[in-house]
Amino acid sequence: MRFEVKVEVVPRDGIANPEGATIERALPALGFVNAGNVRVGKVIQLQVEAESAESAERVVEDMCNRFLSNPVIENATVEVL
Amino acid sequence: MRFEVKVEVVPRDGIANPEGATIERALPALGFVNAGNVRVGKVIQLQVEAESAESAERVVEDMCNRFLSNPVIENATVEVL
Amino acid sequence: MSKVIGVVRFPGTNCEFDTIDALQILGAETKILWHGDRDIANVDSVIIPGGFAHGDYLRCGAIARFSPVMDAVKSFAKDGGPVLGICNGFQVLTEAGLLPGALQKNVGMKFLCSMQTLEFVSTSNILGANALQGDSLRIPINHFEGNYVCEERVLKELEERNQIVFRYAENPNGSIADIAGISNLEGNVVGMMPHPERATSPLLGSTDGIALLNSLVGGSAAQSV
Amino acid sequence: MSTAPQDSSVHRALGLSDDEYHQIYKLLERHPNHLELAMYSVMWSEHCSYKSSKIHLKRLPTEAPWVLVGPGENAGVIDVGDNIALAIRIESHNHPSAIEPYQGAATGVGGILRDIFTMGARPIAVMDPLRFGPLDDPRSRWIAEGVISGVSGYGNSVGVPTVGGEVVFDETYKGNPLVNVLAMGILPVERLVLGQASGVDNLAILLGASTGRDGIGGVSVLASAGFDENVDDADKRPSVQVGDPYEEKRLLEACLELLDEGLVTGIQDLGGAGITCATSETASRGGAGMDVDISAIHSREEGMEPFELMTSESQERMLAIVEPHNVDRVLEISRQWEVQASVIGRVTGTGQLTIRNGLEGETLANVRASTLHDDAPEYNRPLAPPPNLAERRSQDASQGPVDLQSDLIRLICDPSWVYSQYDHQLFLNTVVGPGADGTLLRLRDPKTGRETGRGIGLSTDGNHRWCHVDPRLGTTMVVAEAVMNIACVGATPLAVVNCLNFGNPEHSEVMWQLSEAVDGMAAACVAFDSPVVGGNVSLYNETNGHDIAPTPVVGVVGMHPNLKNRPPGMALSSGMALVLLGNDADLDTAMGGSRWAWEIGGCKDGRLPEFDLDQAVRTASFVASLVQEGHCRAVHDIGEGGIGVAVAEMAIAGRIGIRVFGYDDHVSMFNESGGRVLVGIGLSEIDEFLEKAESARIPARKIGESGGSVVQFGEAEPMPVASLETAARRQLRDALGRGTVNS
Ligand SMILES: Nc1ncnc2c1ncn2[C@@H]1O[C@H](COP(=O)(O)OP(=O)(O)O)[C@@H](O)[C@H]1O
Ligand SMILES: [Mg+2]
Repeated sequence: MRFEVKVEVVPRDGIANPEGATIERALPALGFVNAGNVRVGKVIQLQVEAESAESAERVVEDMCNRFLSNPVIENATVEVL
Repeated sequence: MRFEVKVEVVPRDGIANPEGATIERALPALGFVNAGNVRVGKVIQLQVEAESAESAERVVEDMCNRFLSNPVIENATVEVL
Repeated sequence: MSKVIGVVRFPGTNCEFDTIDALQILGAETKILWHGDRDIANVDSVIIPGGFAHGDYLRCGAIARFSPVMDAVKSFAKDGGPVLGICNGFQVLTEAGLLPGALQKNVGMKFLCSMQTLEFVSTSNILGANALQGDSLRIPINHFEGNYVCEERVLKELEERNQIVFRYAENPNGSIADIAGISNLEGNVVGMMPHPERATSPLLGSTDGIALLNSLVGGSAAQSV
Repeated sequence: MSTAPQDSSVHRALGLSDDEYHQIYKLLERHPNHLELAMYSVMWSEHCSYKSSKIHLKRLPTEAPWVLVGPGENAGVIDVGDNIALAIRIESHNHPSAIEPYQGAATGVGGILRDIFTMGARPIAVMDPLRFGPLDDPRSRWIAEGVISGVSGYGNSVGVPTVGGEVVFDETYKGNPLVNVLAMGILPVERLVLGQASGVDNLAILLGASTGRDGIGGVSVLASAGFDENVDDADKRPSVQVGDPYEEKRLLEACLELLDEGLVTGIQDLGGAGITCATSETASRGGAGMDVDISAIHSREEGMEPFELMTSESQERMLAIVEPHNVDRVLEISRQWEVQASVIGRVTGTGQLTIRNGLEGETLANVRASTLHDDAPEYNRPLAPPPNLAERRSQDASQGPVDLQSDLIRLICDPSWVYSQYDHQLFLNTVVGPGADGTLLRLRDPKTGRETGRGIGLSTDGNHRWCHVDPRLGTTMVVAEAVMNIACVGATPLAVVNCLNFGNPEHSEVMWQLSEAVDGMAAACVAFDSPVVGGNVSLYNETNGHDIAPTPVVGVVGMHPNLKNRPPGMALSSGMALVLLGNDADLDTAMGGSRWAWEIGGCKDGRLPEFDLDQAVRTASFVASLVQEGHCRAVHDIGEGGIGVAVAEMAIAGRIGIRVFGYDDHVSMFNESGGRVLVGIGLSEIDEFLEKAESARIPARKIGESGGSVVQFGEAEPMPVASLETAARRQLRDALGRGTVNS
């Protein structure tokens, strides 16, 4: 079966996130005064052929650990849609 | 009130996604043969001060259209957590 | 006999010939190591040059680290062989686990190409043969992801074990502790963001890269630790 | 059969006029089918056919003994000796950049690079003359920031240094930025290949990215032109092209390897009009025909229609013409570089471009290849100067509120915020990079990498203010400025490329501007003995019916014959006499077209200061030889912002003060009279220097002495160099750091 899977890769807590910080700095000048704590990460959508949703999830989790994210700076979450 | 909001910005259908395509080409060499259709986008997490969840959503949607994404090539979805 | 230096080429690498030009002027023999090759026999040291291996997609070095040549580079390094990663090469070395930490986007969220002043902090590594601790070098940087990060504990180790090779005089990218380059514990693997090959001719504005490359080319025993 | 089409709305929706339809009918001796009509519409578009400008471009000088390839090919090529040739070209990507700045600029860089490696040259330099709306407009900032990031993102990654350019902000570009990109490449003369298909039975191989529905026809009307009932189908809407520098890098390396091994007889990049353009141009240039198999095209999306495949502008693709026995090797090299390759066509002797479904399959279109290319219409559109020209020219541009200090601070701007985002050092050639007058690259042998002991000078310049006031003289002055810039790094000019950015050609005033600009450019090119070897015309630059100010942009390439030391640069050091070469302007007309008049005084008209072209020629060659021989300690030409800005820049670069004798009113300080250069000389060498200038028949006089830490013009308030430096640095950083919005 074919599963649609979504992976979110976001910077780990305690690791600075320059991309989020840059957006945050620009917000007030554009009239957005009530927003903060911006963090930017990646979302990766893919399709996996697997026996079951669980096995699709396991495959993608393995992919995350070995490839899609760098545990030194990032956390990844996997969601089968 | 303070709301945690998540924005996903992904390339529109029909728009090329070189990053996804390159990841896809790399997967087989890592032993992942059953995955395909990889698309990469951005996920932005932020906190907004607003009266209600709806108004938080509206603020962030406005932010998306004017600032966080370019509707010409990207679709953005906003989710209040 | 002149040293043979292997220069790794991934698709997307772009500083390989600059590095080779600079090395050849210093009298080295050079050899391109194609990313698909598993065999890197007969080289005295390895340089992973700058560029955008595999387009730098996903993360810099994330795809490159799986190239067949990297298996060979890893065992070469494990046996004490000198390995230098420049810029993208540094990113590949951290992804491959040959050096600790990671390189993330510059704090200013802009690519930066500019001349920098570096302090040579530790010379007990493969680049130190012709230098003194504390030397000041002018060498350009050219990167978007040069902002070195690591855990507190790792930073302490790097400092205590003399593994910080270069620091910026004026931090351009937000790197933790102004780090511009580090080595492994043994000193035979070094990664640096600045480009020594771009500082090898008076016409280009600096010759401070020569001493660094020379310690690979003519360098006495590579492990000068 | 009637000569009128059954349904006129179809060709009109494709942008073809009734006359043009009739012309197609005559060429084919029948009605075209939809696919054929689509192919004519893209090939006969303004962008591909130059139908409004061709008649004027013919007046540009294009020949010289060192010109190997002039306009008409993918890039101009000049012979620079030692068996080395340079390929050079400039193009615009204005409209795509207005909608999606990052990708618009990125694909602009990608496109111009393919023009260069198509000629067999390895691209070694990019320049990016950029023009945006005002910095206080958040959308203009969004465009500026996106474009600059796009040039950086694509150029750095593909691995070609961006070694110079321009960045200009003005109201006239609000809504319609100008994103021009120049690229230069280097090749051994014998590797020169042309975009030609010849040799019956040779095969056409499509290399690179797969074909998608990107920018179908580049003409939004195409997809909704009745080819499909389902006009709203979002999938069919032309989509913005996304650049992939990594694909381009592999394509570039693969193509250069094919050329090195002599495996191709002709090669052509795919740009506007996609496969239609590449197949018809190669065939008609080679005097041949081609059968194209549409089913062999590697595509990215399901169910693409033939017209979509034939007109898609998907990026990062090339068409190579290969003898059958070389095909296997070509495919092998492509595989090594992970570049997709498909045999999509076969050269024939018929002169026909025949589109089929399967090489022996059904015929979908069948037209003479040359008719798409050579038989495109050519218009002599009406032209007329603006009716109020005399009145405009009678205005006094020197009026307005004056505050020398704050005016100077407003006019100085350090562009390093832009170019520090570009790799400008790759290939180890950059002796003088961005931030100086001209760029200077080492010239090294493309095969051995050995130094020739010579250098290549490059500069791009444009000036919409001068060209608005007087498009003819303004354009002459623009060329002179570019030449003066490379003179300051020791180079004398060899050739010119140009990008003519103008408004709507259906406006007679715009056509007049274009015609005048061409004549002004021709005059300068003749005087500097530098033919035009290539270029690009970008029309319809308008927003809400307002045409942009005429903006011809030129790139000049020149030679430094004996490069042993770095040129002195503009930095002052202590104990220098500052000498002005050239005349001071006649005070009455001095301020016309100056930045001061436009941005501070508020007058956009008047007259340009008098300009002596012959004297500028002498001055440029005098300055180049001073630099080559090391006979000066600092040098800087005078451009935007006049002497005031030039002196401030020299002081900032050297971090030292200077006292200028006089020039303490806004007219003498900020007028932009052309052909002038400031030279720094050792105090004791001044007499000898002035004699030398005199014998070269160049007006020269000492106007200042360096020293201290302030810049002072005559009796005006002194200004600390340090605060000028801070002000210059902050301009772009502060403005562009303020946030941007895309609406
Ligand atoms: N967009 C840009 N990209 C690269 N370099 C630039 C850009 N804009 C300006 N520069 C560089 O900054 C320097 C000054 O530019 P400019 O003021 O236009 O020079 P000039 O007035 O001498 O023509 C030049 O070296 C130019 O190449
Ligand atoms: Mg200049």
